Amino acid sequence: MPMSQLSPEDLLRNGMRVDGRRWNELRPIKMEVGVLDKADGSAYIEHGKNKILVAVYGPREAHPKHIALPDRATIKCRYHMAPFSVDERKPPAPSRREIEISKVIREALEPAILSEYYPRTSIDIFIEVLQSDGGSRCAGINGASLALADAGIPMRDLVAACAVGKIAGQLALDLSDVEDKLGEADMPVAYMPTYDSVTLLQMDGSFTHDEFMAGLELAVENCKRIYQMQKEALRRQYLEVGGEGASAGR
Amino acid sequence: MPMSQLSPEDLLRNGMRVDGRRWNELRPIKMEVGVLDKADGSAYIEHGKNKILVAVYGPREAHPKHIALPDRATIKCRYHMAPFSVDERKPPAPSRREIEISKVIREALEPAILSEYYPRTSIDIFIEVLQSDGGSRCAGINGASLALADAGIPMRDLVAACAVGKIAGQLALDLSDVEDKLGEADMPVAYMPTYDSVTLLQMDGSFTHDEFMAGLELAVENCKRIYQMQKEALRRQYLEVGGEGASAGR
Amino acid sequence: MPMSQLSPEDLLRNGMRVDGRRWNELRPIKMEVGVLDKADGSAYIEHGKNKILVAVYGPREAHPKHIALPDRATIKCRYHMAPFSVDERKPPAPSRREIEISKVIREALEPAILSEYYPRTSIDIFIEVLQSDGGSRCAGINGASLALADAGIPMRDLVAACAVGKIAGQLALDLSDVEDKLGEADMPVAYMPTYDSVTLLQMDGSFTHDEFMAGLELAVENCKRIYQMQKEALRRQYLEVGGEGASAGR
Amino acid sequence: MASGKRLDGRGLLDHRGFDIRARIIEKANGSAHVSLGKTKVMVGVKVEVGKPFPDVPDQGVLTVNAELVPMAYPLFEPGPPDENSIELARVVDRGIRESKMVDLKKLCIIPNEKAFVVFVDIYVLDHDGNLIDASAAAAAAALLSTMINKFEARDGEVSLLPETIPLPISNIPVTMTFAKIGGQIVLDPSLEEEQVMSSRLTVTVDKDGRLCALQKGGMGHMTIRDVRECVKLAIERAPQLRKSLLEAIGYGKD
Amino acid sequence: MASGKRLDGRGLLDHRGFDIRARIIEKANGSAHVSLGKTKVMVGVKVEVGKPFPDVPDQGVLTVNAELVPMAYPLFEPGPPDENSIELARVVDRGIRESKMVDLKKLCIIPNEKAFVVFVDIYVLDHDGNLIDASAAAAAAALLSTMINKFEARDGEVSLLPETIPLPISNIPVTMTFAKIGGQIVLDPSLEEEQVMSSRLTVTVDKDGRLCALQKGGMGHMTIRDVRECVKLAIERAPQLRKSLLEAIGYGKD
Amino acid sequence: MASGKRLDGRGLLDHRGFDIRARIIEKANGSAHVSLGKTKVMVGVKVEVGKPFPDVPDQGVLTVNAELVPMAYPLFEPGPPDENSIELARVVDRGIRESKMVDLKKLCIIPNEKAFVVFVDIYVLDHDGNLIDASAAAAAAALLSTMINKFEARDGEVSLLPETIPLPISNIPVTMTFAKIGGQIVLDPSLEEEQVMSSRLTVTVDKDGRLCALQKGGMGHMTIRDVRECVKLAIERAPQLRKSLLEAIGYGKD
Repeated sequence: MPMSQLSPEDLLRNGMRVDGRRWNELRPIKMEVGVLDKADGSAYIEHGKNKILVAVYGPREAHPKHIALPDRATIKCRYHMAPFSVDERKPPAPSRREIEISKVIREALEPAILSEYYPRTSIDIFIEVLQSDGGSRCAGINGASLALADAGIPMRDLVAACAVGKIAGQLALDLSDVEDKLGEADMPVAYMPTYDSVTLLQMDGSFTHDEFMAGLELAVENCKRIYQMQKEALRRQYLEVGGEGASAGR
Repeated sequence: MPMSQLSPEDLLRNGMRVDGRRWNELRPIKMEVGVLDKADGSAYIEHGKNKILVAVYGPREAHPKHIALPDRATIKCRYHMAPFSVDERKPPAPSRREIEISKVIREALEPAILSEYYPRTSIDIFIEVLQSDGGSRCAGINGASLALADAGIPMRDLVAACAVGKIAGQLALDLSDVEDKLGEADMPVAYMPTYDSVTLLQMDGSFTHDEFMAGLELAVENCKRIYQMQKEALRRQYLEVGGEGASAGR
Repeated sequence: MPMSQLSPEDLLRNGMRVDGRRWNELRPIKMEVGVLDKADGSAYIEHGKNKILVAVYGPREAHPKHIALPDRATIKCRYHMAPFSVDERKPPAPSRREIEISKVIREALEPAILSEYYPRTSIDIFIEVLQSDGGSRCAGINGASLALADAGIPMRDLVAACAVGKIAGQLALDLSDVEDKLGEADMPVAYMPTYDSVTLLQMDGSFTHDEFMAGLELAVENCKRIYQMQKEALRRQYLEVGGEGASAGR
Repeated sequence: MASGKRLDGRGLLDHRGFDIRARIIEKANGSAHVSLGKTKVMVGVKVEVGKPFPDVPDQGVLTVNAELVPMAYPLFEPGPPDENSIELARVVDRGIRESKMVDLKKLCIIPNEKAFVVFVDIYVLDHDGNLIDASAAAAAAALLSTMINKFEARDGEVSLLPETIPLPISNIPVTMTFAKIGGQIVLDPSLEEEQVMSSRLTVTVDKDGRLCALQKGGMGHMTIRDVRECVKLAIERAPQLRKSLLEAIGYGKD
Repeated sequence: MASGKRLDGRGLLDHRGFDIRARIIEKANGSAHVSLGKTKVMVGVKVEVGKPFPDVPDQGVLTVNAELVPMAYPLFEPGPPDENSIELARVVDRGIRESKMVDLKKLCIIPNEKAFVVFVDIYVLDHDGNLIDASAAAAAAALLSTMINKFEARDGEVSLLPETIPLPISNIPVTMTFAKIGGQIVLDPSLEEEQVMSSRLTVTVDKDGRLCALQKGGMGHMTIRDVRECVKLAIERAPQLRKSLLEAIGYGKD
Repeated sequence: MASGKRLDGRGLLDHRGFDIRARIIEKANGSAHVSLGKTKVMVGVKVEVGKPFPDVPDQGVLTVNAELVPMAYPLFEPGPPDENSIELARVVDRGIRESKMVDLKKLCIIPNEKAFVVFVDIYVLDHDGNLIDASAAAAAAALLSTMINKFEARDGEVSLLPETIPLPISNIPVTMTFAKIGGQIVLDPSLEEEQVMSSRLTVTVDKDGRLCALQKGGMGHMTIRDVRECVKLAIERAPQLRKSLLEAIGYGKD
């Protein structure tokens, strides 16, 4: 029960955060591509204590049929937390939070997908959070980009995401759960480097205009770092099996 | 909290009801036609403290398709109360009461609609009770008749509705919520003057045969008065915009 | 409240069970065929205090269409308990237990049905438990076999079912509710004599290998007795109306 | 029907007659099975100890539920109650509640804290028309057959005693449904008649000949004249129907 | 739009302007009806006595719910809230919650036991685009109009007194949504504009000019440059919009 | 298969073997990930303080739930549990419950008032056949890895202490599923085999070689002779399978 004993001031002591990070440091990230058998594409991502599995099916026949679009693929996305992924058991039915996050993640990935190549089909993204520790929507997006590439879905770019927040009055990168709960602001950002564009942007808490400007820059800079890790993870996967590109699939 | 202090005997003092009405007096009624932009037809009605908005869509493609009928339009009706419309907040999901009322209102309006003109289509009636104060199903029917006319749905007649009840042992017209709860009977009636017919008739409480006969007559008489108000409201709306008839629509 | 006063040892006193039966004795069974008007086939069964009604519809058009199979009939089965069928009122929505039992009963009946005779259709089996007293899934299967035959569905064999359990350390046939709750094991078996095969087999509790072997034999032997009763019930029904066979229907 | 005869041979105002068997579900506090022609309805009554509603803290609770189980008719589907089963339950409920059939005040155990909750579950088994009247009769018969446990309340705890007494009954409503078919009014419509009727009117009459519930149904309208006629007929017929119902279950004899 | 004019004649950064009527539902503690162009939203606020959440035992509870009732738009369907209504409710909720608009600490009655629960129900009646801003404005106006009962707490029991006081308010957030259409940014998109926009950005600004909520929506992306521009514009425009909102409801006058 | 070899090269009674990793979800009290061929199942165990069931007031509560998440197989769909996930959960539940694997009596804190509630959540991640055996093994491994907090109960209030102890375990069931394909019996069917099998039989054996659960599945029948054979095989094989499971998670070593 460390949280109940912490106060907001404890989050930053001598420039050091609860888990020993500096203000502008990401948590350790581990990415693995092609981890499931049945899915067309998949990835597993660990981001701090977040453990997330992503599967992609498609392009496949849209089901039910009336969701098919004449000019592009229908993108569906489900962000879902396992009952055991959080401190208190979460009932299996999707919560309002999960439903909203499913929507914003879909809208974070759609700009990157060349969905017009596959009219009348459906591309389904399933994100299962096995353990959650703050920043799971960003980690889910990072994993989903990899799983889409692994499924061979043609993409304009990979989407990379991370959050910037504010703890004890200071900007801080990549908040953990306890930092998010005791902190003053959190701003998840998803970013496509090739377009210098955000595809997801949310924020809650309190930011001055200057804090926002600095925070956005910090987020973008670290999305770029994560983008490199994603490319590296894909390279690892595909060099091993014979050098196919990210969007070439299998 | 006036209700908790009232007893049934208080409902009628010197022939005067709690809100100052006589036994055979309607509450003030206000009708407005064509109040919404997206709906094909709409009306707003205030009846005492009841505030009700009605929208009609159709005739339009039946959805899902299997509800389409080969020889006439499918009429759908949803009577729904806003969470803030009653004393204690009502959860948004339709209650059993709302489901039954949706059915009897639909059956109150169907006899008036020339649904055989539009086979395979659907005519959808949405009644939203923004504030409820007794008699909302009758007020909803009055508003729905106007909204149907506003949508240009051809009708045999307008349907007009009001309730008759019994308070402190006496017949009384158009019960308010507190009168309904403390009273001894309530009988909502919907009526088509051209056919001298009821299209809705419900009753609960206790009526002798004589009380029923007198009550039915009182209800019919006042349905006729409301019918005149409906015609007047349509005339107002359509004379302003250039004199189209009730069933001519826009 | 007899249960709260009973202990497991009371279940068997001098070789006698609570309801006066010996260890290898079935409860009284009553079967009646063709008891409903609207259903294509029906049966009513009393087994001890179990009172169960079964209706069969079909072969009929599969609904919704996508459940239709190209090479055989789709078999659907619903085992459902009336709210008043058990000691404490059961809410009407199907429980997890009812959903599992519906599945295993369907799989107990499918092997007997010549479903390949009716491709693209649906055969629907509805089992309503009006009163439940232990062994209702077996009694439901017995009734469903009769109802299928009554509907004229061609079958490989009738399916007969009964359970064997363990009370006070001893094998016992056909446990009642109180015996099931206080006993040590229960094993429902459905059986097709012509094939010497089980079509349903479940068990929970604790059986040694030997107990299992003896229990299975006891179950099979009594399924055969029930099978004779089923044939007799069909003969009664059809001889009365003119001697049609079990699978000939009406 | 022009000749005053119906398809099944009945006269316009002939009732198919109830066949009633009560106390058939031993595990329920009360129960009844009613046949009305080929329509078959079962009602079970369960009485449990629960909490009174805050707005009537000194009364027991009565709740009526209806299931149109898919066994009963090819078009009935499993799932949560639809508008037809909800209307059926609510019309039967109003007949019972508004006639004050069950004396709910006597079902309060500790005001604000504990009260008997009476669950009336209607189970439609075979649908050959006029489910309302069959269900109302079955509910009435089941309630008349209902036994509840005596109890002891001490320090806010309730213990039920093994001895039982009848549910306190203070009225017996009778429900009759009329259908308008062509120009004619018929009593107790069969399924075939319901499929062609333009409207129906259900009238519930209490032991003193008062109306306690009305419900118009169906896609058509009904003239004021017809409404008056149905109500008059219902009030006239009620005593005879109540008598036959009570005789069928042997009420008042034991 | 190349000429800097929109289909409805507005300039790119012109707002349609709110038409606000507050305190129109007498049975609610607070209410407001907002028109934004042809978009119409009603918000009702109900305040009831409930239990505080275990993790914040000394605070009242605020809950925001939104219904896109089928009356409002041909494609809205009845049923449980879909992702659009949930997003709408949650974005409005964040604006209220993160700005600390309602002083929840003052809504605790007995810590751990009793607190006021504030239900904010958004009811979308006519959909002509930019539901978020219309709903946020209606929610703010409804909360500013909300009266709650004084109370007495004694021995763990709470009794509400007839006298009422305003809901304790400590901030007033303002919400603005921008859409990216073609290469342009427009403020307050209409329905037609939403149908062709590539993305939208919603910015909520509190009374001190701080951001308290952001939400990007839509299937497209938005350049960092555009994001910066929208946020800057929102912070500049907020005071004027707040002023017009308060004037419309006469806040602070009575 | 006539040659006694299966499509994937296994002999008829060869098991694919479990690959087990336990304690991988730090936020859960217990967890395990099991691979069985390409089938992958995760089980998490959460232990919370709740209320005992009224009919067993002196015992903790065990509840098993299974989700066939759509990630695992193209035909799995999101939504409430269907008959397959319910059967899976209930078969695993019976194996645990009937073998008395978890000593529920030791999980009661204050009789009638407080008890530990053990949530066993099965999460199927990749479906390549025989979900029952994979899930049962994962559930067993997760329970064996589960740690619960020590507690102090005083005046009806429970406080959990930081120190943890293992969940009290008194048996270890092992579950084996056989499928009938053509005329043959195979152990541990793959997905391809399940698609052509006529029936399956699941046998759970406890540490003393007793049967604690059986479940026949599938559209076909199974001869008495085959049933006897499967049960015999299961009892014979159980000790070895239990041993390998315990070794994989290092149970009893620490």
